[in-house]
Amino acid sequence: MIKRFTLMLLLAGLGAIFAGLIQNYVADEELNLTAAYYAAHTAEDIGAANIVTAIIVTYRGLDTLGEVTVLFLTAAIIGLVLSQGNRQQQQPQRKLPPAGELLVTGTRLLLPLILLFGAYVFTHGHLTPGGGFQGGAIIASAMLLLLLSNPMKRFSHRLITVVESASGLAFVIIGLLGIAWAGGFLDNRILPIGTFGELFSAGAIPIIYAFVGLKVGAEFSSMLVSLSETEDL
Amino acid sequence: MAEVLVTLAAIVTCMAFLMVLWRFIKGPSPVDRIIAFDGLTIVSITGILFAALAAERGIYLDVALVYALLSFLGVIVVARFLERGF
Amino acid sequence: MLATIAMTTGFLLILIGLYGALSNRNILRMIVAFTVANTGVNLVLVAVGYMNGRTAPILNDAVAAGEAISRIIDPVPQALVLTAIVIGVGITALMLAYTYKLYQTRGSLDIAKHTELKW
Amino acid sequence: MTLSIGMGLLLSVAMVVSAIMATRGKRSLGISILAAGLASLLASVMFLLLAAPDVAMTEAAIGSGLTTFLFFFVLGRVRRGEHD
Amino acid sequence: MAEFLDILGALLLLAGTIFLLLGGLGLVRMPDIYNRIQAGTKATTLGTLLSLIGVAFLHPEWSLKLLLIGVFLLFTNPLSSQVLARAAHRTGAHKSSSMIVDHLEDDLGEKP
Repeated sequence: MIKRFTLMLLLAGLGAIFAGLIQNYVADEELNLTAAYYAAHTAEDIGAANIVTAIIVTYRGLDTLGEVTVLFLTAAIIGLVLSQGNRQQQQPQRKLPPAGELLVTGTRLLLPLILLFGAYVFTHGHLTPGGGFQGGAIIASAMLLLLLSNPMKRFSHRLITVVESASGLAFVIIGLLGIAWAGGFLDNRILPIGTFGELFSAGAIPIIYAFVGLKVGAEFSSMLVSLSETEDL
Repeated sequence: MAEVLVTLAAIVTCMAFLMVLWRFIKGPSPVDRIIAFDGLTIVSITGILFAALAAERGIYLDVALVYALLSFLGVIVVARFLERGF
Repeated sequence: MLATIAMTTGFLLILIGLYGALSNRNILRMIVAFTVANTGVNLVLVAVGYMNGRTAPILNDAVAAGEAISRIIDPVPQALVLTAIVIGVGITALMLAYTYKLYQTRGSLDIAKHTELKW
Repeated sequence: MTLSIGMGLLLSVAMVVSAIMATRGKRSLGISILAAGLASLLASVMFLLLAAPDVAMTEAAIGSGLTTFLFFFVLGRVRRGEHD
Repeated sequence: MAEFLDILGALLLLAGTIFLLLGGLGLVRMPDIYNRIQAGTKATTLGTLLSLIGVAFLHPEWSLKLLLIGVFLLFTNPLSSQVLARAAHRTGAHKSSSMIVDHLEDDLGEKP
């Protein structure tokens, strides 16, 4: 009872602070200095139509590297936590209700479509909304669909690990090439910027985002796989 | 003329959204709620169309593409959970 | 106006999520409440970057590169939230993995049953 | 302009309702998870109204399948341990 | 001519949203789970397709993406509703009195 009362008091205090914040909020009329710099210079410096992509990949590329590292650590810890109880005891296979024929056939039809759409999203990240993170999530969704249509499906851990490591390595190497050939780490001008608004433009952004997409997709897939391979209770 | 009709269509969509939301809140059985969830995602696609029309930006439709291709996954997850499929 | 609505919704979601996380005793319910609060935080951050009458920070036929300063909204919060969502999924997956492990070793998800760390 | 404000109000109400459904302790856990997923899907449309298509796409791609599956998977394992 | 196309597109959009409304009404009013699945997926799919065509009339330069959205909807929507109906059948929702014919049970050959 006293606990519930304290909780209510805490939430009421937070609510009062939030109400004050909303009351005093005045929307900006002009862009602030950083945003104005990005808005004015992205098109000629980076060559990317999508300014958010330019910020994530180039202006704040180091943050993206850190984020991908955090995701990698998360996937690794999940694999570690869940594999400890995974002794080699062969239980009799659980009897699962099989997926319907429509789901199996539909998976066969939709899987290439979803993978293709994921590839479209992360290669067009500099032109349309989307990019590596979204594309990676879409590719992991394809894996999820495969897992749903056949729960006993086992993926190759080695393949996922190889894709993840190779794309992470390529991401860092491209970043280091930026130090050698252009202005700094993850500078996209190691390739010609090209015509604004075309697919092969914006320097190295499509390549970097493709590697980020593959890495994120492999990380989410490894999370799904290590969860789904846990022993039954 | 066309603007008036589009506004009317948006109002009708909002009413449909409210109805499906009512079924989501009320629905006696879990299957009812999942049907309402599916219906809400489909109505949301039309909502995205209206957002794109209001902002006059064709690129907003990419989000509708993701919705159309991936929103059925949630329904399939819950359905397979209900029949104890994983 | 739209920014105020979205901000209010975000703050309400944060409050509801905190209430759910602090008042429930089932660990899975607490994680669900955390994801709700996470959505609320993202909503507030995006709403701060919104400006009335402006459009998305993507340059194409509709927004030429020259007039971008007066037409687009602040892109920096969007880049922040984009990464925050992906990290949020990672954190949720990590919490769920620990929950599964806890259930496997202890056989219960009620936090009142786990009293070793209490003092 | 009024169109997007009206849609924003409607989405706001729906999100608050589904968040309350997600955190109330009386309903079954599956319904809570479904309601949380609904809140995240509606938040994606709200992001689009706030002129953030990148964020909306991320939320739609992640909130629809992946999060729901993670929750339901753990819930299924827990449920099977309890009833069988 | 352009004005005529605009009005035609807006009318198609309105018709599509009316189908959405009817789907929502069916979802509220139908007595049985299977009827609700019918109303909640068939009518809304038709309504969304009609409104996609309407928007294509309003903005012809978006046609390709709208066509893709329609194709994806046609692929995914029946799939999800079929899996859902199957799950509803397996969890025993078919015990309502209004159901007379049950072919799935005949095919499976099992008593619930």
